[in-house]
Amino acid sequence: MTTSTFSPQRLGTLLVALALLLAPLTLGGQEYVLRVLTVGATYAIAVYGMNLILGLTGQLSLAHGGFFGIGVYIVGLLTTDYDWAFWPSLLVAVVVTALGGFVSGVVALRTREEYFAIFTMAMGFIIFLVISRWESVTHAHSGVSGVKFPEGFGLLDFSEPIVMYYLVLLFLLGAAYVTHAVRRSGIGRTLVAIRTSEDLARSIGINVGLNKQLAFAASTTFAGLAGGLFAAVQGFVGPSAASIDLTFEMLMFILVGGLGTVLGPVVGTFIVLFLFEFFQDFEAYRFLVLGPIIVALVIFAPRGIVGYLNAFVGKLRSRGTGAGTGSGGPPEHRSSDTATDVKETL
Amino acid sequence: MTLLEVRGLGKHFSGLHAVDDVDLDISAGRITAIIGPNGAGKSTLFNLLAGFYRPTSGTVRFKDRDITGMSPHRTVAHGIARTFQTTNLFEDATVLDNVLSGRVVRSHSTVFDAVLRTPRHRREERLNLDKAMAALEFTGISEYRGEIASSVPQEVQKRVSIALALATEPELLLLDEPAAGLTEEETGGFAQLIRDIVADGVTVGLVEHRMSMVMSLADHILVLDHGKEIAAGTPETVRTDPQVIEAYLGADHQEQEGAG
Amino acid sequence: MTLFIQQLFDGLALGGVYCLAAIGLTLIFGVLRIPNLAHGTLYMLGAYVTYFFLVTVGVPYVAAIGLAAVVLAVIGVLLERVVFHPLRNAPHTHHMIAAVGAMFFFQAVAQAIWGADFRRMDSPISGSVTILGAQISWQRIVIVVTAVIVLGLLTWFIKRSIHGQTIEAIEQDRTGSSLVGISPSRVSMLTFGLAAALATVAAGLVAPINLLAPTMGDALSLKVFAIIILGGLGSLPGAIVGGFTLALAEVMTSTYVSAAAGEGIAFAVIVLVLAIRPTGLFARAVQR
Amino acid sequence: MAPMRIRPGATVTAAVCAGVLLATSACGGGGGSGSDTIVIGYSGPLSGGAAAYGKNIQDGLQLAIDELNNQGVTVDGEQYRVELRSLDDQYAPDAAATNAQRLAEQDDAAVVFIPHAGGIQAAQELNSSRTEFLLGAYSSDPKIVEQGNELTMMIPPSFESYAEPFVDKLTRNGESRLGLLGTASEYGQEWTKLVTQEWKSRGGQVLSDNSIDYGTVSDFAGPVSRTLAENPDVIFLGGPSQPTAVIIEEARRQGYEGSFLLMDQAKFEEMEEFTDPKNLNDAIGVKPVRNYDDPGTEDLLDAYAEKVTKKRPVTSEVALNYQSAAIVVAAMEQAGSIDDPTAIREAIPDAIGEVGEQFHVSGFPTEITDAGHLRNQDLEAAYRTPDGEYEYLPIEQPDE
Repeated sequence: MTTSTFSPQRLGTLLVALALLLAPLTLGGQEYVLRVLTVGATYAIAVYGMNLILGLTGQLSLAHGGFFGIGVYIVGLLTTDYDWAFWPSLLVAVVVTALGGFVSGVVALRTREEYFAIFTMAMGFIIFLVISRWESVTHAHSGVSGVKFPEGFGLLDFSEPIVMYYLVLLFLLGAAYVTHAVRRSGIGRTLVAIRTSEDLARSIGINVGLNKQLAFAASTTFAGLAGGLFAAVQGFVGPSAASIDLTFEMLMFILVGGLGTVLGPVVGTFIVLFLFEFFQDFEAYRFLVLGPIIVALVIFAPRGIVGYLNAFVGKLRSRGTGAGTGSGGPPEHRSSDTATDVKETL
Repeated sequence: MTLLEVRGLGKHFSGLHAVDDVDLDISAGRITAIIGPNGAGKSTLFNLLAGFYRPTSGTVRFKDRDITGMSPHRTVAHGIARTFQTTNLFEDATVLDNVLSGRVVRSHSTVFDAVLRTPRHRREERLNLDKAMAALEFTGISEYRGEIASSVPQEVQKRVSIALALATEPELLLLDEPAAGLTEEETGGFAQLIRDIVADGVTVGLVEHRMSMVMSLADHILVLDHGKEIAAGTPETVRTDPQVIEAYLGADHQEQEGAG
Repeated sequence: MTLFIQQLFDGLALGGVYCLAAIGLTLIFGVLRIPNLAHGTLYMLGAYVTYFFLVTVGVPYVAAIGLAAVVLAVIGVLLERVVFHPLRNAPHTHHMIAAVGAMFFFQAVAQAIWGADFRRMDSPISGSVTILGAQISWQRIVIVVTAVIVLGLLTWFIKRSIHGQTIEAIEQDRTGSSLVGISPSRVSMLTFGLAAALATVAAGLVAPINLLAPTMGDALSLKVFAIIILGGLGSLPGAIVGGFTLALAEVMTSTYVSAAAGEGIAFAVIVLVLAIRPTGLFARAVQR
Repeated sequence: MAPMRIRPGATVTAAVCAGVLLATSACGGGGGSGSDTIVIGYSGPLSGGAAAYGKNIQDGLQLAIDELNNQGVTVDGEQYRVELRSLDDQYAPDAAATNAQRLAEQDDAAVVFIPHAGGIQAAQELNSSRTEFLLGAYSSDPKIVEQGNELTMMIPPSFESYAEPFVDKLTRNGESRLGLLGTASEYGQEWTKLVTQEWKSRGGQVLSDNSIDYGTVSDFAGPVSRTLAENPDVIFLGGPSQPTAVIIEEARRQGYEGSFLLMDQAKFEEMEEFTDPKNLNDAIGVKPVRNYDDPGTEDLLDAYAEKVTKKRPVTSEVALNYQSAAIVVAAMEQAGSIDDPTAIREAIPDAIGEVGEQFHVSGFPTEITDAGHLRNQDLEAAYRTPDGEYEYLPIEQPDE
């Protein structure tokens, strides 16, 4: 193994963490930016979940927004209609989305590739329909208002946006660390083996079905956790928090950041959200620009920003040391890998 | 001692008898080869043994345990490893990472161990690395460990797939045409590698086209044609069996040698 | 009984529209393995371009649909060239996101040109006929008849003409057909052009009984996926059977169960079918 | 990708990340406007399914602001220009809240208009405790002023005030069977509930609920024939005007001769453009803006035709927001402050009387309740008779 005690990876992670930790201090009371950061951080947690199932295991789940919505609504409804405290509600959200993911995975993972994507898309849509139509429980389109802040037990006041930000950030760092730990361990090798070739994975003794199911459950758990936090950040939630559009937004975040990488989800989420906010000035016309940007990113930077940079620096290093350390990025994208190779030599 | 015992094994694909009523004993510490013309059902037989296909009839016993129809991840855990006819690797990973993947089946640490970096996890990761390096050295490719699997020469790739299979610590290693597409010289190297594997205590099952290699390596040969056993025995008996000459060596001899 | 007849005809008309839209998608998905989420926006653009020719330029209804189909075929080819061709070796994840990007773009274009407000497109076919006590508008009859004719022509095209056979060949065996000299690239363009044109015909037919809006294709997108899953990817007869089945199921569920159930039926169908048969009903042997 | 390889690109990544974060924070510093500008914020659906609705409100606000600038705005002795800053939220509550906060902080908007109940409620979570701004709430859902938010100004009449007079009017001849064919939106569902209650309280029979999502249904004939199969005397329906008009036309085509009870989202003047107006006979709904003879009505109609479009009529969405933008600015003048939301809110009762006549276009508010609801005591509904004439009937508004 090539991990050394001091690696650029550690330095990089440290810098990202520092940037996120210090960002609010540079804002000088700009709560709007803090809000964008906080909301972005909750999304990023969910995107880490998507990274587990899509980036590492190679299964495109489009039910992700739906599970996020389940988390949102469990915390939203329990803390309002049932007057529960936040923390137990969040726990319920995590447990329900974990079990829900595991159980629905039994059926969902019988399908493969595009079928899995479409199956989960339908699942996500059904979740959305239930949330937006089951009036007696979810209040349908009226939404849920007055979601509680987390209890600080006299130590912390989570109604302060900055405190809430650090709470979400803590979970986000946790999600990133779990991704890092998983990737580095045998579990990560298992998942990547499944992504690369299910047959080969089977032949070296990997229980493909069970591992896919566990990865799916882990991904929905992240989504549920993120949803629960999102509900508290927003205070008011409506059915759009479970919509299929949200799934596609998250997919965009992770593709821009870099599939399967440790920093991709957080980098992608913040960059795309930043673009969204930036292009707000164009109002209805912003999608005239954003649409082509998305297409261009997918075509020209299919490994995402982090994946691309990794490959680039990896190449420089291997040229320096002679020993190839290789690169990250999704393995399937042969032709444009060659294209990036060409670009990198320039 | 019989390591693997196959009785009356059959597999039908919509009316086609790919494997039909095959008996086979693989003895521990020996090399058992399965030969036959194209489409004789050799690879199907391997797939049945390793659990990739569920047999439609018959039994497979491994170390006196019934493993008929057991799924691959369990047969591997029990100690059967296999390689594929077309070299099958995690192409975008390094050679070392490929071989490390083979350690998954022998690992016990959970995701929590990984996240918490428990001593067990660290111990196991160290052990896995040692075993993987050992497998690389054993197959003679440790200098390629840092390279991307798809970028190393074909012979090395074939050795990687064997190292990967060895990393799962098998008792029985099923090699599906390990030398296909190699030069005469390289084939010699592979024959030696297979002998080393057996010397190291691993039993080998071999599907191979190249008669010279089979005849020099195998202790026991099973000849299949159209899914059925037509002969079995030592290389000497098989070589002289008229049915074998008829079905295989005779009709196809030239083509086989030419293609090889 | 009258209600049933009424719903039956409505269901058939809806089925005709679904079929025309679904066939394009099933060709794209079946031939090129691209789950084209932007298909609904092609349908939407088709409606607007038809509207442009009919109302703004003032050509007759049928000619307007025809001209729009040609325009959309060109847009379809461009979409293939600019977006999907560069991604031809990428995994379906990338296709889906690229399709979403294209969807955003097309919707913004439609809104920029025609505005966000609803438009109404009148067809020259008006009035209705009474069948067994049910009032059936001529437009719906035209939809069903046109759908049948177009589907017939298409089947003929695929079976008889060289281009069509090419599509079928590629669909069945991608590597094999590239060996015998069929250019996958040309077939991709052809498929996209054809799919966009078919979606336009569907949109041109349905627009007079509904309204035009930049988001009119959104709901359709998901439903046609349900149809092609039901019918089996890449299967023409499957898309036709699936289209009519789903339309009738939708209409009948909302009539006899509830409107909300009718809306969800498409998704319930996807989940159920795939839960039982992970590769869809009527799926061919999966090549892998 | 190998799971266990070190990733040297992370350094560069980190740099990019940090850059992005800095850029994000930097964009916080931008925006805003010169000190002689009053920014009115607006977050509404400018793209997506509800874009036409969002655009109408934007137009109303913009026309008012143009007119205000024409006349000149003076607050505390200083001359100001008024400017509208719009952001798109695609009808999503969380986006609306984010937008509202951005408008309040970056553009120093003391007033932010939001035209949907979800967004309004999400913004209410903010404007009381965190970022202060007065919320111009364009939603006829009374819930938005029931939660005691002190910085909310509810613009349209509560839809609850319509149900009783509407049902009254349409049950005069003993009609007893009500068909339900509303839109399946948040608002449509609330309306359906309300009308159902009202109808039942008079002993009428409410038939099965055929609510459909007006935006996604491809063919309205099915739901219409289902509704007609039960022989209703009155059909409740309504959503955006255009699909509503198509549904009405379909019902008439299938031979329906009864009355229509229209929810307030559907506007007669818009529906007339979409279907033969004869189809709309025997229906009750909100009064068309052009039928008001308030002092400013004509001018607004002209300005709209000139600056926005001649193809569409002015609806109450345009008119009511036109009025309320003027009220808000008048309140700033009264309060002598352009940036204190509380002072502006407190000045509204006085400001209402001070707004120039040209801003009186469609039942200009005569009061604002303590809860923050702008109301006109002489609110009227319109009944389109079987002969196609409009009759107006007074609407009594419940106490709040």
